[in-house]
Amino acid sequence: MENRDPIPDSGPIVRVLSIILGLALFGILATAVLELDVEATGLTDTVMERIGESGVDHPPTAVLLNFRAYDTWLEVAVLLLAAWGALVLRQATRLPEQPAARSPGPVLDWLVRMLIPLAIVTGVYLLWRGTDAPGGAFQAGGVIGAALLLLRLSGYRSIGLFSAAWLRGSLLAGFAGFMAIATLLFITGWTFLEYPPAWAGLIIVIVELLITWSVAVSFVALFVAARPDDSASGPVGGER
Amino acid sequence: MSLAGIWVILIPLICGLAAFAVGGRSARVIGLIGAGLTFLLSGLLVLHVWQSGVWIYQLGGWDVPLGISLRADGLSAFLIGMTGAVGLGISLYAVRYFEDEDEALTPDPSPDPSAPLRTGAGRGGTEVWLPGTSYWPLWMLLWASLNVLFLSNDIFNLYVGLELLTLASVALIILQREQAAIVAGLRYLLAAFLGSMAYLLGVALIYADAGVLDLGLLADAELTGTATQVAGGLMAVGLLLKAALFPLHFWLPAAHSSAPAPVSAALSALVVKGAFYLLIRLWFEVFESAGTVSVEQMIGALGAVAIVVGSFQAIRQARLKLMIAYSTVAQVGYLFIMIPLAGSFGDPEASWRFEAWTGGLYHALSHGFAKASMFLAAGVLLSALGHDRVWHLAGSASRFPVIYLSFGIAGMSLMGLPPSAGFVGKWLMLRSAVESGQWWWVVILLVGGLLTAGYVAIVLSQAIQHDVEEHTEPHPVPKLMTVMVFALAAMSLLLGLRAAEPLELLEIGAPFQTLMSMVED
Amino acid sequence: MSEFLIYALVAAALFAICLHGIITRRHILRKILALNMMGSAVFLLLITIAERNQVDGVADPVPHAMVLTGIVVAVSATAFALALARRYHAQTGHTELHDEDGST
Amino acid sequence: MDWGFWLPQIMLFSSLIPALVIFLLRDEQFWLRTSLNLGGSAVKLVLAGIMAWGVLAEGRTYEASLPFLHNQELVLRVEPLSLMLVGLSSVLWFITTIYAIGYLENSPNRTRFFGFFSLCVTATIGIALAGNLITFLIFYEMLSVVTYPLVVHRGTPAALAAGRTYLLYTLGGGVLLLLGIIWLQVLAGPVSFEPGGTIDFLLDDHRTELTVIFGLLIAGLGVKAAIVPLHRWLPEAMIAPAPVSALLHAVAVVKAGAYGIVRVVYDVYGLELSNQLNVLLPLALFAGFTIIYGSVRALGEFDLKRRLAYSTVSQVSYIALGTALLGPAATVGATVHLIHQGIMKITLFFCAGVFAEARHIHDIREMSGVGRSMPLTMSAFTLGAFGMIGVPPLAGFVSKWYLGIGSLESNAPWVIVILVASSVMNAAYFLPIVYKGWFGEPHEEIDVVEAERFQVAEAPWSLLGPALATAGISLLAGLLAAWAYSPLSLAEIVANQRMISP
Repeated sequence: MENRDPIPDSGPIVRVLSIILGLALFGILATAVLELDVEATGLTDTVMERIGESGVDHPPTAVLLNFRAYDTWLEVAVLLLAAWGALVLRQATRLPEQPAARSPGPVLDWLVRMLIPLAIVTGVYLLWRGTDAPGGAFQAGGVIGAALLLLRLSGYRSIGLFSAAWLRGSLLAGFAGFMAIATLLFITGWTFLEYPPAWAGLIIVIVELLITWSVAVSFVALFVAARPDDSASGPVGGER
Repeated sequence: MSLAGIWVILIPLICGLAAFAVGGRSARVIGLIGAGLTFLLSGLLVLHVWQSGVWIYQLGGWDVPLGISLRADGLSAFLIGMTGAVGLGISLYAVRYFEDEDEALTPDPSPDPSAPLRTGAGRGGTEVWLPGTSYWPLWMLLWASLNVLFLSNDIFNLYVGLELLTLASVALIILQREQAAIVAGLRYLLAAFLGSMAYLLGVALIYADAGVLDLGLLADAELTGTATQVAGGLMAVGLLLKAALFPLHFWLPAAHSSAPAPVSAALSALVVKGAFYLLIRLWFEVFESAGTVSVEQMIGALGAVAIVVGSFQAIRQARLKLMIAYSTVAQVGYLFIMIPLAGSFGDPEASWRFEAWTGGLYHALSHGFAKASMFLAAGVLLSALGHDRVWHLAGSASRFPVIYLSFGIAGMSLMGLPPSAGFVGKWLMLRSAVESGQWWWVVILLVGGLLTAGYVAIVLSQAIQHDVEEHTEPHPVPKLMTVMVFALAAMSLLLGLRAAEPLELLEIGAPFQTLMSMVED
Repeated sequence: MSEFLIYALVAAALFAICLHGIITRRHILRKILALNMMGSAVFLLLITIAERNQVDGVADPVPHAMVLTGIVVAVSATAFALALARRYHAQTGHTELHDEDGST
Repeated sequence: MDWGFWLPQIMLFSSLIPALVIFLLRDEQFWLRTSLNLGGSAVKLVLAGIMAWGVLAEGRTYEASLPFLHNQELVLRVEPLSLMLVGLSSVLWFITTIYAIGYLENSPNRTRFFGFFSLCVTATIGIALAGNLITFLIFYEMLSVVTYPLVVHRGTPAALAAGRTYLLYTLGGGVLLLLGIIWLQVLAGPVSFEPGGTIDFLLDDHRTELTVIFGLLIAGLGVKAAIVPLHRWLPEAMIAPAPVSALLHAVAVVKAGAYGIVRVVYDVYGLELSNQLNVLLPLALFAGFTIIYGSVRALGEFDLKRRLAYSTVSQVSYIALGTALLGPAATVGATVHLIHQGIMKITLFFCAGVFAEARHIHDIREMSGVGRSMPLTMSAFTLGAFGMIGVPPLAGFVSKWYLGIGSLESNAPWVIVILVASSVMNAAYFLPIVYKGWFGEPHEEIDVVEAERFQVAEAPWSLLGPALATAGISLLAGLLAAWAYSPLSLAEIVANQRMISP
């Protein structure tokens, strides 16, 4: 977004006031921080005591997908909403394909061919590692989303191939899949968001897979959806 | 019935996702089913809390502090009940509102009658999002996120809930993709984002200090340190920004007035209450021991300024929806007068604290119904007349008698005139102010009512004015919309005729339990 | 001064600087960036807390999880804001928020 | 079924339900609307009769308490004092409804008019039946709100301006009243209306507060009772259609204020406390001043309705004055005037409406000779005017007589001076109208043939009938004052209740 009509930033008075405000805020925050205990344990022990029941070995993953699965579930909904909000900006339900104006050129073409499989493998690896080391659905989704974007930016067809139903389905998969599993278990008498211990590991993997896919597609959708060049339809609905 | 608390979150989510997945015309049907079911479940939850007291649920079977718990006390049930009833009214209205809208936006009938045009699907492969189609899933998600917020008992989870609420609201504001709405939505998003960050920093500080995130445990911990005070300040500022308390209201008028009517209604009636709810929950449960009278008085003073400035701005507005939006700014001010009244001014054991607390919440309830009715009324006028300029409404009272009657009733409730729910709220708050000797709030509460009468009377007298100009025949408005406008206004009136039970509901699990026995008279 | 405090103070400073940025910068993109950085400041604080809370070499996983969740939430909000900003720019050519009354 | 519990509520619903149904009707649905109106008012009339019988002859009490707030209830109670206002408004609603149907035929927005009209009656009945302060407040404010659409009914700029003034005054008064009530309740807990008052126990500790609260309450009520300087809305509101002026501004609204004053003085503060606080003399002075001021202003007005309005300002303060005197006879005078003034003034307003409708006469200078063509209307007007002046044996005489005795009892001879002066002025502004109406030369109208000018041409019966009926009632109220069920007897019961109580 170029600054076509540059407007200067705030005038000196606002700046000075803002600096004073910033310093005051820093002062207040510093006082609070300095008062905090330098030694504490938080919930580390609590988590480590029960991690055996969670179905995974990596503590943050256990927290994310089991102990505090509710947060994660809702967070997928936040991502879904953002992607969806961006789609609302467009009138068409399908995402446009990159205008095939440029040909990739031999170097880019070679690089893309190399990078895409690598990215997918990396994504899957990250997902897999998530159970016992840093990694997991979001990292994996990010990498795969990046791969999709790379494809698109270098002139290949990617997300524009998706039909409206596919697009919606992909966006929904993580949240809806998570919800479906939780709801099914809930109906059959489990506590909401409780996994049967024997199945916990499997459920977490399934949920992570679905979330990975949704995250990847959501990122690309968010990137593509607000393309200004196809907004010719402009505002609709008359004077509101 | 004890699981209504889960279903009240799940059902709108399921229906919202289903509506999103199928799209088109069926979205409306699914949305409507979702609205009906959620309403019923909200009622069940209220009933459950009423009968069995506070409801607590450990998600995933993990006890706090490891897991997240849901908790419904009287306050949560009260607001969920309000959301259920207002939400149902808005949904029924929206059915016809967007039907009209979509009809206007659907491309000309295709020569091929078998083409499923009304499902929003395809000519030449380009499907079209109709505002009505997108409305239902987003609205269901908004509703669900409100319920998430009202039920969650975990300060970090509440952050996620707040973001969910914000994003759903913004997506609904921009539903019609108009320029004004996009600017308003963007500004709202940025303001809310800033608020969330302040809140999140507060959460981090609290966790660093207390090592837990559960509200109940935090309340028991009786935190008093500097870190808690700073965290409380950050969270309060963040939430005040989201609740649009003066001077942090700058984003509200444009956002609430540029959205489609059912969305405006939901934003003003319900979404603002989400942030307000969270603030008072934190204030009176967690930061009680860390708070000070001066801070409470300051928040109240901002509320007072909001009442005056918001009302004067409302009086000045030339467009009805903007007027109503500014009225929300003013009415939000009333809500925050509750903080110094229910706060620790004077005798911390006094009965007036509970009165102020219930009074403020009753005001929130009455505002919920009344403001929804007003925005929906403005929506009817806008669809029928094609404009909402206040000075061009002359003579429309005889063409839309029910709309203006409802507007008047809703206005009565906002003014706090009996018999209306607004009166009950005002009565309790006034009592509390007189009892505690905080006369300055008495003055502002009374003056605020008169200022409200100012802008309500402007609209009504314009409408009643004898029609001098020739008008084009108004665009017909579906009856159901008018009925819902009236129903919501009537609710704001009826809740003022018998307040004993709702007030009793608020006593369940209230943060002023020790005071319960003291309210004698 | 302990490691914990150094990081925590840096987070506090970053947060305050971002507030300054949000107030003084008019360009929407800068505002969004500042907000995003603000999020980073909070995440830095959370990570610092996680480190502080470690027991037997295991860092506190709850702040970690909070950061991971927070990042996704922040990314979502940022991306949505960017999408809105692009649309706004395409419609009006402005890069800063304008109302009818010209306030920003 | 427990009639004691249900009757007061049915009393309210008998006008509330018609009001709500009427709002759903279209303007053209004349018969349905009319039957709802008349049916509702007939039911109300019958119920009022039943309750009067029950209370007076069988000594029953009708009381309904409904839960409202924590431990604050809404109480509707029928006792002799409430019966007075209930009876007055039930009878006059019935008569005014007939009048209004005739008056507003073919005018626009009838649905709105009759809907709010019935709501006003509901509010008035609620005020009459209120058994405690909060119930009173609720209906009192409701009355302010529902009369507004009637004041601005015509939608002209003048009507809207009058509406603004009206709202400003009544809402402002409501605020004062609300504050006073809340303050009092904070000190005393829920305050119900009991003859003799219930808040004596506060005297020792809260003397100043009680005085200030009294001021707030009376100021809030004084707005509706149009006590100077809070009277300005009343003449302005005369812009409303005649039935509104008649029922609401002669009866409902101003009576609500006056009735409230009676309630506050006798049933909240009580004789003892009011005396000890020394708050009654100021009230009496304000009322006395209002009586004189209203009469003087009436003399200066030549618009018939405005003259009547100022006359109302003056006459309603008789009630406040009598109340402030506190003696038994003064109490009788005050409470009976509640009814008498209503009947007489509504007669005058009916007639004014008839003149306006049938002859387009708004100014009293145009009334010359109108008695020749409209003898019946003029007779009714004359009866009303004589009553106002206090000519025996009309109703007005009874009120003034008791007020006079009361002022002697209470050692306030200055009140007699006010009464006499006011009566003289009443005569001064009514008699010329009456004289001109009967004996004046009819106006020169070029296109009217000499013979036609003397032709009898009364207004339709739907307008004339009500005027004659109320004129007749005001005559009967005076003639039959000694009858056991006359307003006077009722007023005596009311006064006895309040005098005997400790």
